[in-house]
Amino acid sequence: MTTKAPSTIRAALVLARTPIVVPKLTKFESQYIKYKSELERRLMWTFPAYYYFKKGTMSEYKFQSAQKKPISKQPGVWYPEGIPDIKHCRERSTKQEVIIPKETPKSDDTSVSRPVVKNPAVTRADESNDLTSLERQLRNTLYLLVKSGSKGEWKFPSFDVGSNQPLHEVAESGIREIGGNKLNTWTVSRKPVKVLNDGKDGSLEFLIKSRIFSGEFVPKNKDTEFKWLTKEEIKDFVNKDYYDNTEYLLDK
Amino acid sequence: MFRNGSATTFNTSKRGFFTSTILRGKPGCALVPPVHHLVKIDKSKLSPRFPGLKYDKDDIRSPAYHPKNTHQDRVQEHYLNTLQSDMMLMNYSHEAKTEKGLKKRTWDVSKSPYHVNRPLRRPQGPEGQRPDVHPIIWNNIPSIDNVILNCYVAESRDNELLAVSALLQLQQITGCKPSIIYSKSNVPNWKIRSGRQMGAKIKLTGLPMHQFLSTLSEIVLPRIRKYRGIKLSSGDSLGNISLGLTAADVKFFPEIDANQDLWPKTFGFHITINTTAETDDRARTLISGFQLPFDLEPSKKEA
Amino acid sequence: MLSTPRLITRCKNVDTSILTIIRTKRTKANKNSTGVSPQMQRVVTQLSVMSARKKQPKMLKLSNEDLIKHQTIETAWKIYQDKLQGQRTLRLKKQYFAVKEAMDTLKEVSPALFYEANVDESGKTFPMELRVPTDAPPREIWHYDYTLKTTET
Amino acid sequence: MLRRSLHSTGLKQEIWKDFTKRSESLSVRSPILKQFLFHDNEVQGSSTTKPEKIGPYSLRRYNSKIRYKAPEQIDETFQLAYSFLQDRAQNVYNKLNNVKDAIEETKLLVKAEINNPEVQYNFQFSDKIDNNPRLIDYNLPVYRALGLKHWESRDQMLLMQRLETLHAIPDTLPTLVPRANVMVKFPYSTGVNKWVEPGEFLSSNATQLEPVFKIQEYDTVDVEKQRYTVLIVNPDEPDLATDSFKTTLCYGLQNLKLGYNDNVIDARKFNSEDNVLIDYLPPVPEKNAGKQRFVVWVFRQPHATLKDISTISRDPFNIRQFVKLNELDPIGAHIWRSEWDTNVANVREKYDLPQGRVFSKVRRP
Repeated sequence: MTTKAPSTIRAALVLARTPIVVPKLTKFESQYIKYKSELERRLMWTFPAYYYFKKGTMSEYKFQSAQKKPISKQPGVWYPEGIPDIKHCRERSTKQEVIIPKETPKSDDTSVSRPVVKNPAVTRADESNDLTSLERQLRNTLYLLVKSGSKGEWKFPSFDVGSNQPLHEVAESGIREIGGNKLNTWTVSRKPVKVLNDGKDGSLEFLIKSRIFSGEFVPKNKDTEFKWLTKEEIKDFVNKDYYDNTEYLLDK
Repeated sequence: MFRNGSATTFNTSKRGFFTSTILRGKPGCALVPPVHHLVKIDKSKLSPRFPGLKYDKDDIRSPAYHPKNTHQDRVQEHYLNTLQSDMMLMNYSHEAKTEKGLKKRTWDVSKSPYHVNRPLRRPQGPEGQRPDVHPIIWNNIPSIDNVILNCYVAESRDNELLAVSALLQLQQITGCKPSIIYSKSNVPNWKIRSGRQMGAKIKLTGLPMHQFLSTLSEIVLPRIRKYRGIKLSSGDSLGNISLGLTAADVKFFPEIDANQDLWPKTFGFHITINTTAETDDRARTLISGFQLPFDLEPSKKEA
Repeated sequence: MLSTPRLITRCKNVDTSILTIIRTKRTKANKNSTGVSPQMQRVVTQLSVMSARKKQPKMLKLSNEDLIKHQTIETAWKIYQDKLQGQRTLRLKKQYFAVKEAMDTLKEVSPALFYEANVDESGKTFPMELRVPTDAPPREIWHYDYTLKTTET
Repeated sequence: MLRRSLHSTGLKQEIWKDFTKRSESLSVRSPILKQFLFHDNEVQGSSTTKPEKIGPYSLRRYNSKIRYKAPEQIDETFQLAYSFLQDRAQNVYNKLNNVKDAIEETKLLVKAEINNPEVQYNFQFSDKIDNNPRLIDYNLPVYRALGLKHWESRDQMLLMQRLETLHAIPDTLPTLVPRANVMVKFPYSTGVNKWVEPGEFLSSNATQLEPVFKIQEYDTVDVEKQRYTVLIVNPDEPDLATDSFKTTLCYGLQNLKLGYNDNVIDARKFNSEDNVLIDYLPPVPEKNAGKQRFVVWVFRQPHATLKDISTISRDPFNIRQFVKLNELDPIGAHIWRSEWDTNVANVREKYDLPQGRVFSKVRRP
C-alpha cells in the first residue's frame, strides 16, 4: 500500500458527457435485429382496419385506396405460388404491409402532418474534427482531458486537497476555477472511483466521477489546453499505464 | 441425470449408508442417497399427443413462438452503459455487512428430542419475516424486472362491458395481450359480487416494458398539469415502486390521443415497477435513472 | 383469453333475443334489423379487435435448411450476448475493487476525508437532466447558456 | 484449395470448409444442398448470372419448391452468424493442439463442431439408429454428444419408465444408470425388421429365433480393449416347489467387441464357441401362468474374459450373484413381454422341450 504519510493528496475529476444518440450497432447486431423484426411482421396479426376507419367514412375510403390489395382466390384459376388465403384483405401466408395514406406536402412545412426528418447523427464538429467541442461523437461518452502548458501531459484535471474540504467538493470547485462557472455538472458520488499514486512525487490522486449536462468548459488562462475525447481517443493522448489504470472506468 | 462426467460404476451389491450426522440436516430422516428413479421422466415427452407442445416456447417450430430482440432497445443500452456503474458507485458502502432481516426462530434441539421436526416459531416482535439486505457489489446491481399495469374499474360492478373497454385500452397502450381481473370478495353494501369481471391487468417485460417507460416519462407525465412526481412514500419496502394515472392522464398516451373519438371513456390504472433492488431507496435511485420524476420537495405544497 | 360468446351471454341487462343476432354480428342482416344499442355495438367491435379470429397469419413452416439456418443464427446470437455479458461483468468487477482500494487508501491516509466520502448516499436520485439517448439528436444538441444558480447546491 | 471468403478482407482461413484434418462426415453430402446453404461464392463469382433461385433442396416436389417462401433476411444473417461461429471454432481448434488429457480433448472437439450447421443438418435429418457413417459417424465425439442428447430427450426416459413400472429393476438387478442405448429386434423368425419398443408384447412366433442387438455407446470408451456381456433373463418362470417364481437365463453372450458404428450383434458378428455363454431358448410361457418379462441386460466387462463361467446354469440362475462374481458394470437394458398363445406348442416341439403344463386356479384347502 502507500507509504504512511504521502506528501500531497490530489482530487481529480472524471467529467463525462453521456451519449446523446443511441450507440452504433455492429454489422451482426443490426442484421440480426432486421431478421427478427421481419419474422415478427410475418407472425403479426392482421391490422383491424374496420376499427380505426369506420365503414363509409372519407378516411376509410382514403385508407383502402392507398392499400395494395392481395390477389384474391378465383374459382378455376391455377395458382402455382399457392392458393391465396385472404382474411381482412390480408394474404395470411405473408406479412401485411400497411401503407399509410400520405397527403401531398403543403407549401408551409410547419403543419403537424409534415414528414418527420431525422437530424443527422454526424455534426459539424465531427466533420471538422474539433476535439474541444461538446457536440461531437454523439454516440459515445466524452471525457474532459486537460494539459497544463505545452510540456505537461494529457490527464484528468486534478487539484490539491486542502485540509478541511472533502474530495468531491475540491474536485468540483477546482474545475470551476480553471474552467469558468458555466458548468452544470452533477457529482455521481462522494466516494472516489480510483486511487492513482504518481511514482515521481509519491502523491495520491483520487478520481471523482461526475457528469456534465449543459454549459461548457472555458479555460481561464490560455495555456491550459482541453479536449473532449472518447475512450478510444484517450488511448492515444494519455501515457500507457495511466490509460491501463483508468480504462475500465470509462463507458463506451 | 445421476451421472458425473466419467462413467459412474455404481456399487450394485450394497447401498452405501451414510452415518446420520447433524450436518446432514434433520437427524432421524433417511440419509440414503436415492437408488431408484435416477432418470427424471417427463411424461409429456413420451405421450404421442400434442406434438406442438413438445417444443419449448422460444423454438421457432412451436405454435406459441414469439420473436424477441426485434428492435434496438435504447433504454436497456442506457441502463447497461451508464446507469449500472453509477448505481454500483452510489450504493457502495465501505466494509458493509449483510443486514439480517427478521427470521423465524428454530427450536433448541438439544433441549428435547420432540423439538426435532417442530414448525419454526414466529420471529421476535410483531412484524413477520423480512428478507436480508445485501451490500451492492458487481453482480447484484439493481435492475428493473417487470412493470405491471392493473386497471380496476369500479363501475363495471353493474355494467360489465366496461371491463372489455379497459382490456382494449391496456392492449392499445402497451401492444401486448392483457388479461381480465375478477372481483374476489362479496361485499353487498359496495354492490360487489365475487367472480365478476372488474378490469384488466398486464405484465410487461423486455422491450414492451422499456417502450412503455419511455412513453410514460417522455410524453405522458410531462403533459399532466401540475404533476409533482412519484411520491416518496410509494414502495413496499422490498424494492417495488408504484404510481397511478387517472382517466384524464390516460388520454395523453399517443395511442389514445391519436384517435380520441374511439375513446369516449378511458380508465385510470396503477403502474407497479418491480425491481431487483432489496430496499426502496435503491429502487428509487434506479427508477430516477430512467427520467421518471420523484416528488423531492413534498413540503412546498402548491396553492 | 376472453372468448366472445362467453362474455356476452353473461351480460344481464341485455335481453337474449338480441344476443342471437349479435352472434352473427357483422353480417349485413343486422344493419337494418332492430339494430343494437351503440354502446353494445362498440363493445362487440372492441371484442372483435382483441380476438384472434380471422387475424392470425398462417403457421410458419420452415424447410430443413431454413430451420438449421435459424438455429445457427440463434446460437450465434446467444454466444455473442454471453460474451458481451462476460465483458460487462468483468468491467464492473474491476470498478468495484478499484473503489474498494481507493476507500481503503483514503481511510489509511486521512480519516477525515474518508469520513466525508463514506457518508451514506442511499436516498440519492439521478437528476432529471440525465437523458436517455434517442435514435436521432434533438434540434439543439447542447445548451451552452447555463448560469450558476444563486444558491450553490 | 482455399475459397475466397465472403468478406473481402483478403484470404481468411475457414476451418469448417477444409477437410485436410477433419473427417468427411462433418460436412453435408450433397453439393446442391451445400450451395443452397452457403450460396458459395465460387458458384456466384464465376458464373456471371446469379443462379435462379431454386427452391430448398429438402423439398423434393417442384410445386412445393416454388410455393415455399423463406423468411426474409435469413440468408444474410446466416452468413454473419456462420462466420462468427466459425471463428470461435477456429480458436477452439487452436486450443486443441496443446491439450493432452483425453477427456479435455473430447470436450474441446465437441465444442468446436457442435454449432457447425452442416453437422446439425446431418444429425437432425438422417437416421440416428441405423446411421449412415458418411452422415452420422459415431466415432466423432460431436455426433456422440448429439446422439446422447437426442437419446436422453425421449428414448432413455421411455426405457427407464418401462423398467420401473414393470419392476424389472428391483426384480433382476437393483438399479441401472443407463449409459448405452440397447435396441433389440427379431428379424430371423418372422423377417419383421423393426426395433422392439421396451415393454412390448411379442408373440412366440416372433421370438422363435435369437434376437439381434444394437448397443450404442455414447461415452468415450477404449473401443479396442472393452468387451461386453449380454444376458437375457426371465424372472417369471413358475417354480412349483416354492409356489413362487424363479429367474432363468434365456440367452447369454460374452466377450463381445463393439465399435461406435458397427455395434449390431447378430449371428455374423460373433463365433459360437467363445462368445455364446448359453444358447438361445425362446420364450415358451405356459398357459394360465401369466405374462412373462424377458429383460435384456448389457454389461461392460472389466477384463477381456469373464472370470468363471463354469458354474453358470440356465435354470436356477442368480443374476446378482453372477454380476457380483464377474464385477460386471450394467450400462444398458431392454425389456419385452410374452404370454401363452397357440403357437407355443409348435415352438416347444421345435426345440424338443417337454409339454407345457396348464395351470388352473386351486381353491385353498
